[in-house]
Amino acid sequence: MIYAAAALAILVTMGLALTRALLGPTVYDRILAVNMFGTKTVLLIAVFAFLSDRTDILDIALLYVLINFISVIAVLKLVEQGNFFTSGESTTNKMKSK
Amino acid sequence: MMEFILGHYNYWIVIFLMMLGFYTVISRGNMVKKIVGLNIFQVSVFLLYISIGNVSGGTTPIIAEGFTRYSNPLPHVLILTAIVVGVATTALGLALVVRIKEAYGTIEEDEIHDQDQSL
Amino acid sequence: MIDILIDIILLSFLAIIAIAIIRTRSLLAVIMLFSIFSLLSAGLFMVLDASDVAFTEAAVGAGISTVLMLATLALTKSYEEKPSSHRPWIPLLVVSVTAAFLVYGTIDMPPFGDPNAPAHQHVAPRYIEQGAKETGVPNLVTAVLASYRGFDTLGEVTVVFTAGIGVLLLLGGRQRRKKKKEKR
Amino acid sequence: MIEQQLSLLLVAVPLLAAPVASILPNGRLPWLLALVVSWLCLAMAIWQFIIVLDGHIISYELGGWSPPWGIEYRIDAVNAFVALIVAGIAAVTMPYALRSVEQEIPKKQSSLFYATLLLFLVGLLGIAQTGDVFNLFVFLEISSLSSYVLIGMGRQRRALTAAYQYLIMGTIGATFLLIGIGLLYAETGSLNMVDLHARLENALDNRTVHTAFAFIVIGIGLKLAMFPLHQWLPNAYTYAPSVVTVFLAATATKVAVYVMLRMMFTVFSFSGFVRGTPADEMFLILGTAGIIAASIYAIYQRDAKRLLAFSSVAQVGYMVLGIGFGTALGLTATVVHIFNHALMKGALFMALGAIVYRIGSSQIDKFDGLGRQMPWTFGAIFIGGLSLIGIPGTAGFISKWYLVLAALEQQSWFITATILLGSLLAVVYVWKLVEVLFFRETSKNSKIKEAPLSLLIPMWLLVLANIYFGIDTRLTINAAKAAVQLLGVAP
Amino acid sequence: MILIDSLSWICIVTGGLLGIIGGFGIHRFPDFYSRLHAAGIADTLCALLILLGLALQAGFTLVSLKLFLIFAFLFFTSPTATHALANAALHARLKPKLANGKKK
Amino acid sequence: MKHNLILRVIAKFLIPIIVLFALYVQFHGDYSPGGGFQAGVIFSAAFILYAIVFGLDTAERVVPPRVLQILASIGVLIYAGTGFVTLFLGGNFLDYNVLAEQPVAGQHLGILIIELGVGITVSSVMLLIFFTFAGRNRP
Repeated sequence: MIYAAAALAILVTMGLALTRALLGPTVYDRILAVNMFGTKTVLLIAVFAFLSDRTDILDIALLYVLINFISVIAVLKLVEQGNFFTSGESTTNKMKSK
Repeated sequence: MMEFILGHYNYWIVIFLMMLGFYTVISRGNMVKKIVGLNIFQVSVFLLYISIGNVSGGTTPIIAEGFTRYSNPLPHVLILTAIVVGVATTALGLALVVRIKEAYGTIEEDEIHDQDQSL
Repeated sequence: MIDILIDIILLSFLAIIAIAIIRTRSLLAVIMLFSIFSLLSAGLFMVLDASDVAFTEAAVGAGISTVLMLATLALTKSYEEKPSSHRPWIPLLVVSVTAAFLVYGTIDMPPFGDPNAPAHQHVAPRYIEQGAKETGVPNLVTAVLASYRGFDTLGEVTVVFTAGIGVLLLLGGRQRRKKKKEKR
Repeated sequence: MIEQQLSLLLVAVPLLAAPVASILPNGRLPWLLALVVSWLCLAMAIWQFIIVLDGHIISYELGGWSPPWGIEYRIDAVNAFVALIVAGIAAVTMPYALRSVEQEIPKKQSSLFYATLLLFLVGLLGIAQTGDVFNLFVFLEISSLSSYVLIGMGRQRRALTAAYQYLIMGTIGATFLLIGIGLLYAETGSLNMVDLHARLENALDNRTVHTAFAFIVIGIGLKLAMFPLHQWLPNAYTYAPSVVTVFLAATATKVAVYVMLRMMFTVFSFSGFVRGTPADEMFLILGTAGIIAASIYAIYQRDAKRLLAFSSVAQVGYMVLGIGFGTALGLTATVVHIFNHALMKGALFMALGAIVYRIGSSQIDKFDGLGRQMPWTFGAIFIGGLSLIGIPGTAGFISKWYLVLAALEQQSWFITATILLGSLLAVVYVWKLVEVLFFRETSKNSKIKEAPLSLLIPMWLLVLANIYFGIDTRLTINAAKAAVQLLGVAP
Repeated sequence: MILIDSLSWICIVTGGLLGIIGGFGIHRFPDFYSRLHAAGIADTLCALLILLGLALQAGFTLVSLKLFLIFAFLFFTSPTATHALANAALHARLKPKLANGKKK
Repeated sequence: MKHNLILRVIAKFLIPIIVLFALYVQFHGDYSPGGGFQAGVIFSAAFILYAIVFGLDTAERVVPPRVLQILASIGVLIYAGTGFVTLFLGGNFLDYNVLAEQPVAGQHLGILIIELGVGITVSSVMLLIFFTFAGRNRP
């Protein structure tokens, strides 16, 4: 029961984050919303693991955290430097915020 | 009737998703977006398979104590393979897009078409 | 019951995202939305009791595919999609016909989650009942993947390998910018 | 021991060779490996063909699991025949590849290129051998992915767009196939072809199965370049490197035709799902439309490779017609045409490859008088062209003859007329090539030598095969008849 | 037992509410930086509370270790991502919306 | 990324954990979700993170592309090779029963080996693809 309530709360939050991701307005808002959405998905999975009583699927939640982190970092790298090969010392900043 | 809808709504939404992806592929001119559309199309097909493999009241097919009903593992296996095939296709498609951009200076199909015609 | 609710809500999120992807012009936003789409579909896979698939989709769709698309964007420097001059109704027609066909096909399909569906009656019971005994692996997906249908997986690895050398062939060499004239 | 494992080794040996080839040092070593492997495959394919020719069926259980649970290789005369064609073309193409690839592909990519070529071979052989629909999908994707790469290796930049277009259409096709397989699985719970057939017998009225059928046909139709779905093919053939064009044109669509046959006759029962339904008419209409439209397109092409590519679309139309008849004669015609078309398109594209090797272009207006400077290459084009038209004494005649017989048997005068008209149109476009090559004046300052022997020998091997199988039809017709019986159509 | 149950109830409910509040936060706040703020704080705390609630249910097992790991990851990655994001935005000269309402 | 000290520290701390997690997924895939493919992707994700944060050149010094290419081949060879080993031991292709005295033990061993092959190929190919994409256009 409590898990169901938690799942619902998380779903509502996801919906809110999703609307922000759709509305923008800047690219950073979108990234922020995507990040938040990812975090909430992780929580949803953790809750669902308990809901369905299969706690071994918590591994997936663990994976989600990682992947989410990496994709957010990758987006930032692209937005900030416009390429994937620099180590970060030089800043070419090809793309301004939208 | 109600029972019929409850038993099939999942397929219908999945079909709707599939068609959104398919539409993106065939209606857009931007090559990256086409590949995104292709991915959506494929992921929706995966959802169709997994829906087929679902058993209500079942659980994920890892044998554990306290569970007797498991969902069908075969569609899961097929989809694992299909996901891999999908990412391989995506990688190749994107590689081609990069090369096309270098050769033509654009990734819009219309402009590429114009350039080829003017040759 | 809550399963069904989560299922429906996640599916509608997916539909919203897919529509947004069609309508968004900024490619960066499209790719980020796609990343969410993958992540969410992976969540849906999990709700539908396919944890291995969820695992893979999360790692591949949200991880690798997104990063590759971003890398492509960095290389092509095309951040905006130009409005298409195609007439939209031909694709729309094709899609509607396909959708109509599919919906027609679902009419005779066994209801969602029906344990008596033919798909669960013929081949699958052996995997579920004997799989762990015959292979010594409690994760049935791994058992089927690696043993019963091990050859498919060999094919799958070959596909990955093909993609690897394919990308190397297409992008591996140094760029030949100076020869642009020759290339026509 | 080898005899039992033969059907598997045919796929597994090139599969093992491909990763090895990719890490060999660049140069001739990977080519040598590919050559040896392709000849080994040919030997195994011949052996396998001899075993199954008398109606014997090889069933090989991969992983030791019995069929509906594991994957089965099920070899009958049809599979063995198709595998033989693929392996044979590969064995002839590999010697040809050496010089041609050295010229068209940068040396430092040669090992990867041959590895991809081997993977393409693996994919095609895997499709031909398997008896499991999902395994078929996987190997279809191996062959498709490698062909996208191979096409993209062409020297002109349009090769890239051609490859991209093929990638999109091919993937849509594969996804349609996947949907079809999924729906079939939902209705039957099985993936094994023979098992599916048994379980579909009493599902004739099932709407899901009808949809599955439609999706599978469209999916394969895309791979097959069936007439309205052929848009990827001309560009792909035109801009791919010469070797790739030869290989692709001679094998890829043939294997797709085989898959279509397999699906229509082994998985679905033809009499139940096709005969008397709109699908039946559809095949005939698309076949005739394909023959006429593609032949007319071919006439107006200015690029020789493109001309032949459209001719391929037309030839696919003949094969589709044969399927549409669904009679023993029609199927014989299709199966024989799979073989004969591989021979003639192989020879023709090899000859064009030799011209490209010498002059670096396949534009017809650059061919003026080339036939007199390269007499052997011209000879190959001439005889290959005759075979394409279907002149008696060439292989092409045999398949057209059977097709006409099949049409007459159905008393379908319209289709008979179409087949003849298609041949007439073929005369026009072949003549277009011959005229430019032989009867135009050579431009004065050009000194073009005959193509090197390593290109000529494989080319003429196929040309001679065209003549041989036009006179001695025992092998092809017997094989086709055995095949037709296995597909369950009463003779 | 009841104590632990009720504790985990409280944790999960508060966590869920915080999540929703954070969700509203990224809609109600006027500009990017304040949204970042809302998301950052509410998000981390919400995750902490929910995971804590779950861990209380699971007891002292491998499961709670995994939950702890998830939390650790979130705890490290979420602020890192947020930080990097703020950095990037600042770097791209995205101006905060100031009291006088001037936007870039 | 400029001013990214925090990112660097966190990445240094996270990457070993990710690799550890990948190994867990690889070898625990028989009992919980996961297996060679997933492990391979996670493993490559660790290196992708490394390359993004510390620069591609540094990452390529750690794992040169040529090595990756060889590893990719080795993975496929391990898988296909297992098939050939079972052939020589008298079974069918990929029939792991013959790998050990007991069929079940053989199955388990076979599954472990081929999952290893899958893991090696997938991780190296994914990394290779990323390096190739990221390194294009590098000055």
